[in-house]
Amino acid sequence: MTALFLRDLRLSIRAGGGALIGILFFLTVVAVIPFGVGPDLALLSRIGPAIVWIGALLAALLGLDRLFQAERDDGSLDLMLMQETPLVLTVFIKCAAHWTATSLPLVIASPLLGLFMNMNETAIGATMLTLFVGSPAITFIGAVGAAVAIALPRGGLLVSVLILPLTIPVLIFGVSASYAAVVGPAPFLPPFLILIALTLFFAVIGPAAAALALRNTAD
Amino acid sequence: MTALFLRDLRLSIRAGGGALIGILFFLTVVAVIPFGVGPDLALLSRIGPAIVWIGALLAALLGLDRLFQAERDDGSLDLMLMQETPLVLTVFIKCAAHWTATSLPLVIASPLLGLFMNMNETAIGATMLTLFVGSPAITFIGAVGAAVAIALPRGGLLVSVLILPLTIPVLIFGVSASYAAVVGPAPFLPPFLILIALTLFFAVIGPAAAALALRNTAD
Amino acid sequence: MSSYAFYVYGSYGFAAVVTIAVTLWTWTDGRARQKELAALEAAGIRRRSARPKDEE
Amino acid sequence: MHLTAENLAARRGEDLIFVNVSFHLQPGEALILTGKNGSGKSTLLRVIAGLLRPEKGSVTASDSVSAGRRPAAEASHYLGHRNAMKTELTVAENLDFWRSFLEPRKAAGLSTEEAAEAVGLPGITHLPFGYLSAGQQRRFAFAKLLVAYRPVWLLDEPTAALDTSADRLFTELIEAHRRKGGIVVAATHQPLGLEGTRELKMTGFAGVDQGVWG
Amino acid sequence: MHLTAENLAARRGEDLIFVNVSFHLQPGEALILTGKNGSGKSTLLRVIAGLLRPEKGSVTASDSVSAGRRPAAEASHYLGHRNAMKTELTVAENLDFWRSFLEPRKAAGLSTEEAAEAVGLPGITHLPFGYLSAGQQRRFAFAKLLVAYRPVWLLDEPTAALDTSADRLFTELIEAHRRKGGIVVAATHQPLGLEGTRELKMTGFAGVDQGVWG
Amino acid sequence: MSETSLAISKFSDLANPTRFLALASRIIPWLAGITALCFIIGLYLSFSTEGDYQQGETVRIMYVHVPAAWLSMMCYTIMSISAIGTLVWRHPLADVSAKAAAPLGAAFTLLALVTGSLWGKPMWGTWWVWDARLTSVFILFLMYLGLIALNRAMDEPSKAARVTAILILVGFVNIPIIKFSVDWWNTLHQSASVLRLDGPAIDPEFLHPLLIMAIAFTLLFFTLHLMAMRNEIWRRRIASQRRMAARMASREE
Ligand code: HEM
Ligand SMILES: Nc1ncnc2c1ncn2[C@@H]1O[C@H](COP(=O)(O)OP(=O)(O)OP(=O)(O)O)[C@@H](O)[C@H]1O
Ligand SMILES: Nc1ncnc2c1ncn2[C@@H]1O[C@H](COP(=O)(O)OP(=O)(O)OP(=O)(O)O)[C@@H](O)[C@H]1O
Ligand SMILES: [Mg+2]
Ligand SMILES: [Mg+2]
Repeated sequence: MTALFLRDLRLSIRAGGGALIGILFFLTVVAVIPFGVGPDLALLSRIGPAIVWIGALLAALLGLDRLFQAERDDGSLDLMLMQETPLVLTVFIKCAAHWTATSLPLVIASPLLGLFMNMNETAIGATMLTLFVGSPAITFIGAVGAAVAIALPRGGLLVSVLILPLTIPVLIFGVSASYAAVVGPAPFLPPFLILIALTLFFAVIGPAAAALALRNTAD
Repeated sequence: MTALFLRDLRLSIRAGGGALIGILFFLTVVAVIPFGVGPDLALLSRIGPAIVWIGALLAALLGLDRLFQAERDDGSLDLMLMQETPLVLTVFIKCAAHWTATSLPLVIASPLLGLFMNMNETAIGATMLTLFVGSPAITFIGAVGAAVAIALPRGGLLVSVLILPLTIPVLIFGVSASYAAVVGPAPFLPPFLILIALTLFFAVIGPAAAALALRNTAD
Repeated sequence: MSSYAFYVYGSYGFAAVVTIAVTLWTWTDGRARQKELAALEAAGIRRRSARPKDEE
Repeated sequence: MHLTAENLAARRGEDLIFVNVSFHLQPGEALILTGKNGSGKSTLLRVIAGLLRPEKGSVTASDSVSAGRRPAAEASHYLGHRNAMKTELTVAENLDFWRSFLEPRKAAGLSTEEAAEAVGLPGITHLPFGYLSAGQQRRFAFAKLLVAYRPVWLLDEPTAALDTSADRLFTELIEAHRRKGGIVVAATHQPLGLEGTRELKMTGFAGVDQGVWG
Repeated sequence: MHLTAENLAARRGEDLIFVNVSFHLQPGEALILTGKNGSGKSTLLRVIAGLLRPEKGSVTASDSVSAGRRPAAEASHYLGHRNAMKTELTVAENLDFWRSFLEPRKAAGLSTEEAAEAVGLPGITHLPFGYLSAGQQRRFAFAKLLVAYRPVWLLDEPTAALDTSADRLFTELIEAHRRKGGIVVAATHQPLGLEGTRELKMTGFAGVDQGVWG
Repeated sequence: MSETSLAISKFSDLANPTRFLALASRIIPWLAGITALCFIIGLYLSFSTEGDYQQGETVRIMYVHVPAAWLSMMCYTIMSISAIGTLVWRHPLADVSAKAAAPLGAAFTLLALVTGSLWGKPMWGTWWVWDARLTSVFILFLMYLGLIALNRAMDEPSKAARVTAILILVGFVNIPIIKFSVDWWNTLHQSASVLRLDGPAIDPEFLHPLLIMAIAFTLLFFTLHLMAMRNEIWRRRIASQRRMAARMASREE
């Protein structure tokens, strides 16, 4: 299984440039918002965590639809389906590799963006922490969409449509935990714990549903 | 050439619903935003044009990288390269089809989103107009990236580094033209004209560069 | 009713339009399918189970 | 290893492709699937590999006639039309990955270099897979079967794109596998030159099934 | 139509694959490329098709020996390892597209249904290309050559994945093309059964070229 | 193995399409009749009762809005149950049920959204706010549309049904979010006053027309659902017979 993890990581580093696309898209989003909001620094720092979260969410969508499609196209998926190792585990590892290659860099880059958005240290720390904890959930949800996408002639947008609504709870609790850490009065811990719970929940549900979809779309 | 345009259009529509999916995707993105930034209508209407533009950028990017990759993978690209018809034209048509299938529906749907974001009529009109004029530039820039991506088997990184920064001027002038139309004091016309100039510029440069890259990929 | 009439009648009106549209659509769809089935029947294509025994 | 298919039927789209296919393969036996294009050879192989759900029937593998049965997929290697190798990675990386993925406990498989030698292409495993010619790619796809041991080999036109020397090489590799008690099911249009094989001729299209809707 | 190659040399990666390949093909002639896997058959075909830049030399096509020469690519059909068909579209849509793309003026090509009949698969052009078996896909990829007329056919293992009846069919189609004055260059591992062909045996690896650095 | 297949065959015997069609054609007229009756009573009641002292005449919007909102959620629940039927028992009628319910669900959700907006303008002074309840219903609407599109995007019905079923089930997380959004986030929207554990906290004056209208809408849903299922079965039967005919024609040549 480590072999799979390493291979996927290597593939995204070598061919995809996934991480960089994500980060650049992330930067683009963050660069454009101030033009919308105007130079109002207070406002910027207020909506900062939300923008960072939305950027991360959208960036994660880029390339996610090819997660299984590429494996299908070259026949690797067939071999993976035949194994004794539970398919759920394979999917889980692939998600983990994808997260490491695309979302983890975003998490690491987020303090930089926080500085752009004029956020203070607590806010930056809180955003980074919530992003770190919450972003895997997005990948796991996306995996379901990616698995469904291989049954479609062209996945792309439709998959994102189906997936985005499911990520909303993650977004809500991620953002509200970040806010709670900064402005209060609501405590930070409850939404943060819910966020962890969501990630754990989707870490189970996502790969299971994706595995189910992969089994049912094979032809 | 109409044949190519129609085929590409048909391919994107085969995903089911085609244009509708694009709109649905856009709607979903926009519906997700308030969950992040909160239900503050004044704020929403302020960041509205920026959100609409970011949504359009995302929709254009999703799937753009496969523009030529898919043709290469199944061998169609070889046949296209062999033709007497100038390759630039072929690339241009492919871009046009991609724009028609993914960005045009967004342009048409943008007033609806404007309503959701509580934007006023001027803002909606301005956003729609700038989107209509500016979004082709994104596609043309993306085409260069898509072509370079297949030229360099491991060039994924380079593509994103090249492409996304190039789209930022388009985004910035698009968004600032929209704002100029609404809040002033800056006039609407200068950024709008620059936007038109950008689109025309990239409509020439993009396909030419992409064709050049494609010629040099072949292996 | 007065000033709110628009909203009240508007919602009832919209509800009527939507429900009637959906009902009509379902119904016409059904009629079209039945016609197609009848046409197939007329063309001599019948269901296995509906075929007379001696044909089998 | 015994491979048993009972009463298999499979459907592609709405058509039944074959019905009532049964066979029992003893250790060392080979079954060659022949038939016209579109007659269902690949379909049958995919059913055996567990990649397509059969409409009826089942395929099982067991260590001996009496032993417990398990799905054939887990005991099988499948070499399909597509090579299941990543063009961006080198041959060695590809093979290493499949070795550890297919056989986490590192048991009976050859090393990457040995496998490359066995398919007649030593010394180029450092090249990216995408840089190879069609026949070289096919050979390394075959090398995948050697780096991890599986008793059953399911081969879909293994010799497509191969030159004659490679044809012979493959035949020998398959024969060696059979001598060790392995089972081979292969779909092919050209005689593989194997000895003592059984043949199953696919005919394609076994009728439209009205299914539950009729 | 005459096809002339002069002093061709090509490089793959850093290695020279062949040097000094010259030939001249008259109308109706066929050139068969043979050689081991990786010997450069596909490379030569891609050079002729203009898809790879030759290291040295040139390939040209001309209507008569004296007439103006033009790049061979524009006068050629290329059937590579990949089929150049979209799996999402139906066969008819694919063929119609290639017809109007390759021959905007709608001249000498067959209609889609005629082409399907010529490759022995009439009546299934309404199916999505992805639903076909490997051999059926290959046949329709060949049908592409029939829907638009090009005097030169460059075929890379045209008969891979084909059954014997389709093999014969293809041979006849190629012969018919030659009788009409067409030229065929084909790379293959199996004898195609064509008559009066010339053969070019590729040997692969013509030396590492020191290039400008040497 | 043999036991389960026996059970499945019995189960499908109970509800095979042909029997379903016979049953449906017997039930549908009755159901339609009762639905019409309920609507007549409900509409009469909803226009004859008193207005609310606070909300005035606009309270009458409740009698359409609330049933539509309930149905939008119930419809999704029915689709989820069908999805389980598809995945666990692979029952063809479950495929048909989920497919037939999606457009109806979309219609009722649209109804809830529009009537809600029409109620919101006089009550809150705006057509639309991005509060949790409203947005989650909007998301439900988008999900219905997405699922319809997804099902259409694949042309093999049984595969389409299985794939869609998985997403239906995953998307079910939205339903509790809609239901409890008013409790989890303080929003403009009313919190539950009918469907609560400690009994309805609403004046019987409004409760009666509301309940009758709810029953009417539910019956309407079931009538339409049965009809749509019947249509879908016919559609598949036609497709299968056409294919049969095409095959037979090509055989005779
Ligand atoms: C577009 C806007 C609206 C949407 C999407 C919406 C959605 C919903 C939903 C989904 C329910 C069912 C909740 C449940 O069963 O727990 C509901 C119930 C209800 N809604 Fe709305 N609503 C909207 C606007 C309004 C407005 C403006 C009002 C009145 C001021 C209103 C009053 C109610 C009431 C009284 C209930 C019944 C609650 C109960 O008794 O359980 N809604 N709405
Ligand atoms: N993209 C590439 N980059 C670098 N080297 C390549 C590339 N493609 C092929 N080669 C090398 O060029 C040589 C010739 O390959 P080519 O595809 O022409 O062989 P071939 O004669 O067609 O073989 P086959 O019978 O297997 O199809 C091979 O040794 C191969 O490794
Ligand atoms: N995904 C699919 N959906 C629907 N029908 C399919 C699909 N794949 C194959 N078929 C049909 O099933 C039949 C059997 O195909 P199969 O691939 O098993 O043939 P084959 O014997 O392997 O042929 P070949 O020798 O050409 O490889 C063909 O008629 C084909 O059209
Ligand atoms: Mg096959
Ligand atoms: Mg070759």
